[in-house]
Amino acid sequence: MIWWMFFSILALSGLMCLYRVGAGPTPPDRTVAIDIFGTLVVGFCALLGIIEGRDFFLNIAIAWALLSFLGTVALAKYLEGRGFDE
Amino acid sequence: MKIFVTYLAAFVVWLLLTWSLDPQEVLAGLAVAALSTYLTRDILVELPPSRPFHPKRYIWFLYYIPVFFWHMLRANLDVAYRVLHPEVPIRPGIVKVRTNLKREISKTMLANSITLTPGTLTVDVVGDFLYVHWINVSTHDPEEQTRIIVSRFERILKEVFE
Amino acid sequence: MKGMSLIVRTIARVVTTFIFLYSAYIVVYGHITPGGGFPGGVILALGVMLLMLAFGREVPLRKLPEGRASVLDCLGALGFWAIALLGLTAGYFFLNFLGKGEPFRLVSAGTMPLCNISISVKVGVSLFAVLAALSIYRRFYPPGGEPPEDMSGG
Amino acid sequence: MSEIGLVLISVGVVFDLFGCIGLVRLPDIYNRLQAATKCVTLGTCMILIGVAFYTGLDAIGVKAIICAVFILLTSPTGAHALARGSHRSGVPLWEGSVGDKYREDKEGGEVHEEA
Repeated sequence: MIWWMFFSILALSGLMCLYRVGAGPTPPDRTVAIDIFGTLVVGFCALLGIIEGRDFFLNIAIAWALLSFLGTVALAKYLEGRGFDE
Repeated sequence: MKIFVTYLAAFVVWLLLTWSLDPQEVLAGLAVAALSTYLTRDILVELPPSRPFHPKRYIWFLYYIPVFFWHMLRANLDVAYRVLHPEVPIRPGIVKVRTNLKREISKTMLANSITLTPGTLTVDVVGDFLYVHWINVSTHDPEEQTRIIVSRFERILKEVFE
Repeated sequence: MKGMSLIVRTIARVVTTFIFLYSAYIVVYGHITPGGGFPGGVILALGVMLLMLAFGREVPLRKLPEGRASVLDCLGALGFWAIALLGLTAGYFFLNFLGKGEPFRLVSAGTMPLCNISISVKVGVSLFAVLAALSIYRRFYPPGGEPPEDMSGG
Repeated sequence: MSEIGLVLISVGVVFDLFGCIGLVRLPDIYNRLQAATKCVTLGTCMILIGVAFYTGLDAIGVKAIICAVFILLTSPTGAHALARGSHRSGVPLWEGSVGDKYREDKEGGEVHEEA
């Protein structure tokens, strides 16, 4: 029961992020929302790991955190108006 | 020396990831940690210039953790208050503060600590100056701003990393 | 100066070793847990990508120049093919000719870990080559000429 | 132990929700970045530490702690990179802001292209 409550609150937060992705007036707004969404998914995976009792959900969580960080850094560099390697 | 420290850290992280002391896995960990340290050997962080293994550093670091979490909790309650208040009480602005820290790693940790503590977000680091976005600018005096924003962590980080 | 700000560079210095370690973990445990050669190779390439974003392309290319990258790429593919072919000596193509070992230990499942390792080398180095090519050939000019009218540089 | 874990997870989930409310309600990119980064970082770290308390020190708990440390290191860095990038790409501050020292220094030539 309490797990359903956690999951629904997290899903509500995710919906708010998606609202910001859709409505954000500038590109950085959308990027922030995607970054935050990635961090929420990490929490989601950790809770799934408890419920299922398997540790590979935490592997997914670490990989997702890494991917979210890299995506944010790459988009930030793009926003600065510079190329991939300069 | 820094290569050895990184190797040790990588091996410890491997042991934590696998969470078993089976000899096969320990041997694989020795090899894998050596490989990943070898791949990044020329970009590692330098150790502190004087006496890197002095126990005082670690005691200060253990003191840093609860202080950091306390400020982080305060930051979250502050954000919750500002967000749930019906008319969103903010007075944002970007201010310029000065730091005495010299090494790259200590400036980085200071900037990250500032980002996670009440009402502040580091925008850029240029030389000795940090540009900080402050959600509630309460004073326009640079000295006062520096005292409020930086001095929470500067002393501790100076003891830990320099 | 190339690369990003001081904070991103320092965090990249701290984190990259552990990204490589994590990719090796995903590969080596590929036959026991989900994961395996392909995800491990992709995470390896992500570590290289973090280096490229934070320091510019010279730092990873100094570690692994383009020529050696293509050699390593071919070696990965060749290793996978050789493991498959060695199965022929005992019976048929892709036969798992090594001992199966005890389940859920690191050295088990015969040739699967070796296949995973060679796939990860192949995938990681291929993606590294893709990233290097994207960063080197960002502008395309026809040989010996000015950029044409309809292609205004990058 | 598992009760402490549940309490930590509940607090973390609520902080996540506050962060996302801030993402929706606050007026400009920098304020949204502040609220969202602080709240969601601490919220997710509390969820992960709560998971570690709930299961005890086994494979799940230790990986959760590693993940928490990784998020604590990288999340503020991403926020900083994003703030710098959006300031350099010319996104203005909210009109109720009280001064922008960074833009003044950039126009005055004190801040150059990366030092």
